[in-house]
Amino acid sequence: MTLQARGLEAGYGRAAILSSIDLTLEPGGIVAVIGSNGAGKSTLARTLAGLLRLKQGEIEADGVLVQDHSAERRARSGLILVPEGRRLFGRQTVAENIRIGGRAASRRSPERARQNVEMLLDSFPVLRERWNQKAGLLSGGEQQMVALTRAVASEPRYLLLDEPSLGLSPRLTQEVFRLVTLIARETGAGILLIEQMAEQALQIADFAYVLEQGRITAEGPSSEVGSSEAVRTAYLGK
Amino acid sequence: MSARRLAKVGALLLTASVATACGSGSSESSSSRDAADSAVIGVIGPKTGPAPQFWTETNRAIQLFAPKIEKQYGVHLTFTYADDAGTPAGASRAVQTVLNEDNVDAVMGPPQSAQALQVADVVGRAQRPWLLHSASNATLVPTAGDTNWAFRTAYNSDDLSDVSGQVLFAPIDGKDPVVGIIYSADAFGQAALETFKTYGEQHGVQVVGESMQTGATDFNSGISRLKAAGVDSLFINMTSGADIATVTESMAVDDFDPVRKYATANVLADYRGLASPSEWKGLYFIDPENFNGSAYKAILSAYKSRFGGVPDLYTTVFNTYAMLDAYAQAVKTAGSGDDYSAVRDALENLPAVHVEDQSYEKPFGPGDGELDEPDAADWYVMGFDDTPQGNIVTLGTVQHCIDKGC
Amino acid sequence: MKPTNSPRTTAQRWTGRRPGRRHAGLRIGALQRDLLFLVAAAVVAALAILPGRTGEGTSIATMQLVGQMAAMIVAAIGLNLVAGLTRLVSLGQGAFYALGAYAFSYLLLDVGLPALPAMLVTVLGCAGVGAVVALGSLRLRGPEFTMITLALAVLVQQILLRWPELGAASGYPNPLQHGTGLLDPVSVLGFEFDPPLTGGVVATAMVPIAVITVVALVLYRNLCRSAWGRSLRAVGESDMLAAHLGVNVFWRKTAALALSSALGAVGGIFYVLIYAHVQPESFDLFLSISILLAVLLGGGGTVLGPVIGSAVIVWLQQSQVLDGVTSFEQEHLSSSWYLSTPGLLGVLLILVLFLMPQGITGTLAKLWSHRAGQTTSVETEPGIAGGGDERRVVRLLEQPDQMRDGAQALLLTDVTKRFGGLVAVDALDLSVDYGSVHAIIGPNGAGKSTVANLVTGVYRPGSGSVAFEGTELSTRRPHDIARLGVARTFQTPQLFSSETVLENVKAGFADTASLPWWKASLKPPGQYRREAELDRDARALLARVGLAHDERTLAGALAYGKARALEIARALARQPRLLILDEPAAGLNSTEVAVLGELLMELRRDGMALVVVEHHMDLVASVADVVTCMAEGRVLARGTAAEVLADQEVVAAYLGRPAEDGGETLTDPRPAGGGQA
Amino acid sequence: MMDVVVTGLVTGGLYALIAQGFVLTYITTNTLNFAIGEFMVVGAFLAMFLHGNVGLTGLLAIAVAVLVTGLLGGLTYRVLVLPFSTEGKHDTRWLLTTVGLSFVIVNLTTNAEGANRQPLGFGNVDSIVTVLGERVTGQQLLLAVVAVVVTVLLVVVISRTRLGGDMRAVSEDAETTALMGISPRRIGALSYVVAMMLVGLGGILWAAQTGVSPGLGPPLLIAAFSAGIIGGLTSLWGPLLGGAVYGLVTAAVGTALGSLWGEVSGLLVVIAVLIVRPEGLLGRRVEIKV
Repeated sequence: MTLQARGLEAGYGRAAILSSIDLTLEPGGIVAVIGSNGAGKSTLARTLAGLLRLKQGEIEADGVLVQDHSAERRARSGLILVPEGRRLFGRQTVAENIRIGGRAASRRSPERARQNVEMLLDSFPVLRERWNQKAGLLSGGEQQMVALTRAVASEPRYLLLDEPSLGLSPRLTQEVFRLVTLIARETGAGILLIEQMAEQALQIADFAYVLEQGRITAEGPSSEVGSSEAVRTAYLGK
Repeated sequence: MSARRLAKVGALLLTASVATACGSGSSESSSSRDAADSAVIGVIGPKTGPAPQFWTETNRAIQLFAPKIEKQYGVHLTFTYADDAGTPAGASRAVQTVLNEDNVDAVMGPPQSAQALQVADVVGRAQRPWLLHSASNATLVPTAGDTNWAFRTAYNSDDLSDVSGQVLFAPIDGKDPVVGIIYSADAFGQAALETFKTYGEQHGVQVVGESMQTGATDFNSGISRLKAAGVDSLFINMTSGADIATVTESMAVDDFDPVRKYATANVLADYRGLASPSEWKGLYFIDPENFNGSAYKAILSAYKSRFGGVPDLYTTVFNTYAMLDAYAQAVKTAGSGDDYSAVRDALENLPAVHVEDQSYEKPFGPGDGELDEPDAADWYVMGFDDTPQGNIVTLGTVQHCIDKGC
Repeated sequence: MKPTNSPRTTAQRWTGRRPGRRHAGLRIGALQRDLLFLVAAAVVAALAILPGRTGEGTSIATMQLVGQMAAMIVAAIGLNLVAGLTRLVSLGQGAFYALGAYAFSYLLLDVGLPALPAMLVTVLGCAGVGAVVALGSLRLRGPEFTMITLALAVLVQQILLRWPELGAASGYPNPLQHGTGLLDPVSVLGFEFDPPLTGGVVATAMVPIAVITVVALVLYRNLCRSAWGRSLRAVGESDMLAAHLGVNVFWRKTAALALSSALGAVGGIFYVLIYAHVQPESFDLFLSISILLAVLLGGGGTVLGPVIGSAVIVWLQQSQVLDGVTSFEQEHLSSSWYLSTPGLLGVLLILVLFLMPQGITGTLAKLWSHRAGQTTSVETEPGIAGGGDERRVVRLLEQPDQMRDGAQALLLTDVTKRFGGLVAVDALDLSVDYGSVHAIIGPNGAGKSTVANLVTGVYRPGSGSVAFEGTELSTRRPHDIARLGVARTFQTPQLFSSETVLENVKAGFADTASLPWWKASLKPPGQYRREAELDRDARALLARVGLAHDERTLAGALAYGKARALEIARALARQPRLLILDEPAAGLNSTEVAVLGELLMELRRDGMALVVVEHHMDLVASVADVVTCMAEGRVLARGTAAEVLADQEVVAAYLGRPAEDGGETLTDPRPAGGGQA
Repeated sequence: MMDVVVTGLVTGGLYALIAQGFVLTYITTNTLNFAIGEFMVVGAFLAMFLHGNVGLTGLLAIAVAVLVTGLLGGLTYRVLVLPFSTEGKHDTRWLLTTVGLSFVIVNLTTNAEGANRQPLGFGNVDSIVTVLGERVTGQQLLLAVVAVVVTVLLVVVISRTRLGGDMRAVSEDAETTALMGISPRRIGALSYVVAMMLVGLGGILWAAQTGVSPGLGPPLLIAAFSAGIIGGLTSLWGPLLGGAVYGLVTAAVGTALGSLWGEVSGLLVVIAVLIVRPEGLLGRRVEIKV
């Protein structure tokens, strides 16, 4: 029972942005994909979620090849992406956003999804206060909270988070990451944390991949990756 | 691909297309023209376009009556058809095709004024008989004059206005009426308005005109304007019966019920199916022929047994018959269709044209290409009875209605 | 990219040398091609009207067909300027065709103008109407523009149907008002041009129709293939891109629509010359759609596509060739449920969009380039793209005084930009000197690209000043700023993907913005020289960025690294003094990055001021004189690359070191609205 | 004066109902069906056939015809709109394919049924009703009432139901909606079905009064299109307002200057709205991101 990508190649137009990507994600674990701007992180997230057709390779979720499935079908089977920039429905309320997130879970385990949402709301009561506000009017941190809660409402088996720290202060980033840990623990979903903030991401991840120029240049347990030169090189040059 | 190559390909394609276009005519006829007493008629009509019923009725009338007339006069008539697509350019193209490629001896149609207008000069210059079997505008499509080659078996707009004017402009309760005219926004309708206006000026009668777009969803604003102007004598000169239904519907809505309501025989197409008896109560229409007369009865029953149902355009069928009869006689007299001026002279001097048991003595003459004369005593006023299907009833001649009221 | 090893001396030797007779061969080549086109067009036109030379009756229908083709061709090439090149899909071309036809007839008969002035007034008048329509509608794009032109087409027909002075439904002229249904033959200098209406009369009107069509085609072709045409393609690609090439997008679109309308009017004039009479029902929406269909079928945006499309469409409509299909349907499918010509044209429209989205010529061209693309060798004119030449272009031709090394090029003072509640750039100070590279680094969302957009005029700063060589930029628009000498590349390369690499670079030259349309279409001898220069300079630029062997490739087929290189070459074409590169190394492999680095160093040596928004630290470390690290819109650190990369705060921001206490939290509920991004 | 207001508003109801067919699809898919007039024709012919030839009762014939028209709308979306709207907001190929479809339908129905108007044979409220002291036909009033009811229903459904939430989500951000397990294509197809059902219903009720013909579409296409643009294609209330404005302007100008200038004035209003406020009176301005 894993999410596996084998030999992925993807990109826009003729250009390949990703090539020969292999990665594995298991339920309950947090796997970080780190890399600098432009390394192809978002392309990877979009390819896995089905927003971008891959040129080559396979994606297998729980033993089913899903690379030909549409994004909505993958979502309904529990492969959930929180896209870069959160992409909330800004004209709808927080409640509506979370409710619509539940649509992906409606055929599997809506009840469990509801419980998990309650659990998150208990930990972050600020969202209950914003419950009937338009999501577009919330602050960046609050929006990220809503996006994560919305994802949990989808009862993810595999949760892809594309740069949840984007545009957030380090302090808020830390909170978001705490929430990610909580989600992993409580929902049992496998979380692929695609991040630029390497050190913080590595702190909560079990395993990590380093993405550079569309290829995986290093991988291993996050503690090892974090202390390796590979990371500093990828980010700060030699 | 370099521009040079593109240019070459373009040139090739262009040449090819031009070449093919030159080669493809529309000739649907390939008759032997050698036989004496034979003629080729080029029929132009809107096969495609917004009013294909003109095309249909013309063709049906030809199918129905041509064999009989050929036999009757011992002439051989060949028909070649060209589609004017309901546009002036289409008519221009069609007339060129029949004149030059099919080399016809006579042109029949186009039936609609706008198209006829575009080709009038061309047919005139070609000096071949032009057979107009459909109501058209006398000024735009004239049949008189020294170089006249046109002959019309339908009424023209001037005659229609003349006769209808005699009824509509007649005093109501001893006072001059306010005359209203609702006309189609086309060449025929506009000419009708002009004639009425002139007529009104001559007689000191107020004339109010409102035009209506074919297929308009309602005519409420036009009706309120007519009502506001105090119109009590109304003429509805529309090409489509469906549009007349829209007019009478709006009249009902606006509670506008003038003392006189007249229309043309176009009211027979579609109108009764779309309006209700209450709307056609008191609505009369004018035509040179009596639709309850024996000639019409014979034509309609022949039409019915061949095609099932009545024609959309009664008059087109009737007038096509009359035209075929006239032309066949002229060809017979001239000996052959390709002696154009002999045929023309023969047409001008025909002793009589027959439609079934009805005849028109000396219908045409030099400078007179009109079968119908604007004589109120010869035209009929008809209406519908109260039954849901609205049977046609003949109220009498126009003169009768002027004298005694209808 | 290929590093250059050519010694500086070669470059200087080249700089002093003006192109002279050496390029005569090239110039004649272009001239020959143009002459060939002229001759070919003239021959086709002559052949087309040849059947009418005797005035025989049988030729009249053909002459009308040819005339209608000509009318459709000029209207369609006009529409192509708007719908094909500028990609503003207009359903209003029929309106200008109608206006042209009516205006010309009215001026001839009612106003009594002689033919030539009447023609001139008609064309100018319609161009004016087109410009007015443009002024009102150019804010609209996509479907909205189509809708307003659709409304215009319907409106014009409705008005013509009703206007009493123009005969309304009786047409113009009509016997009722004018005593005749046909206009007199048009006469110029005593020579009468008879329409193809009467057998036995030679349709001399076909001669001016043919001549004008050929002239219009030649001028139009020149225009399309000129820098002016390139500017329209740029607008079609994106307004933003065109503006960054210095093109005043608004006026360029207005001019395109005016020209297009003028050509539409010429189509209408042809109609009058052929039929000598106009009727409103000839100019219905179907006409507008047919013209657009002609453009699409032939290939929108290509030079000859609309010509071929028009010929095919008119032929299909007017000859009875589709009747065969109809009778086939009637015999084999259904005698009542069948399609005739109008319906079949509807099917054709759908099929073209489905099967040949690039039209006949586009599809042929694609097949051609597919077949020939791999084997095409680069035709290098001797001495043009040789090793040493490339430097001549990279080195600025003249160095303005203000460009001495070390002088300040760009100065941002206290610049702040907010988007809603988000502060993207916060009180930023930044200065860039000539002969230096200023790198801006920082994590995603730090505001780096916003800086690039503020300098190039995409955004206006909320407060603060942006000055280039002392000129305030904050109130200027992108095309203005580009003309001052600022060029840029984009985060994702914006290229004309269906054009060749060479054409892409040529779009970068200042001519794209500055060449007037009349000069472009008349193409005086100087233009041949200029085009040859552009070709040569563009090739040199391509050689410089390592694309010498790709000049015939379609830009859309380039690999990512090459696409970036091409974009840089295009940005350099204008010889900017300040160049802003937005993530130039993204997607490049390490060899390519190294070559890019060398290129940047050379530009720097040439005295250019460079701003590089980058995340590739190797590149930054090797080229940047000054590095500014931004985070959350503010400057985190500034200094040399070594200093900045060693800065602990920078390292933390990059790697995401866990934060200290303080700032907003989400666990403690606070009043609504207190939160901050 | 009052009669102009009443007639204008009542005729505006028909335009509003058809314009709703534009708005529904525009909200969810950013596309319009330019063959909308021909879908009215299809609906009306189907109803006539089902009633006259198959022998269904009036209401049943209407229901089936409306449903089939809706399904044809869904098919149109799948085959002629979806594949031609893949290149972002500036992709206008769908406009041309639907225009092509309208040619096909007009031609096909003209060839098969002739250009004449045929009575539908049922469904006409054949009476004159007095509203605010002014007389209007029962059928037009019915259409106006249906337009209002349909609009209210749509607003309720879209703001209150789960499906409505999905539709709003798709209209805001189709891609993200897909990430929620909702198929934007299915929502798009559904909105085409519903939209063309409304159009079919409008076509049938209208044809019941004026008769069925292939030429039924164009006059109403222009009016409905105008109503949609004036009201704003992104607002469900837009058609009602746009229909009312268009109906009032054409009625008022028609009464003042003659009915033929009415339509011209309506088109001038459309052009003015597109120039001054392209999103329409009630529409939402779409921000352009760089």
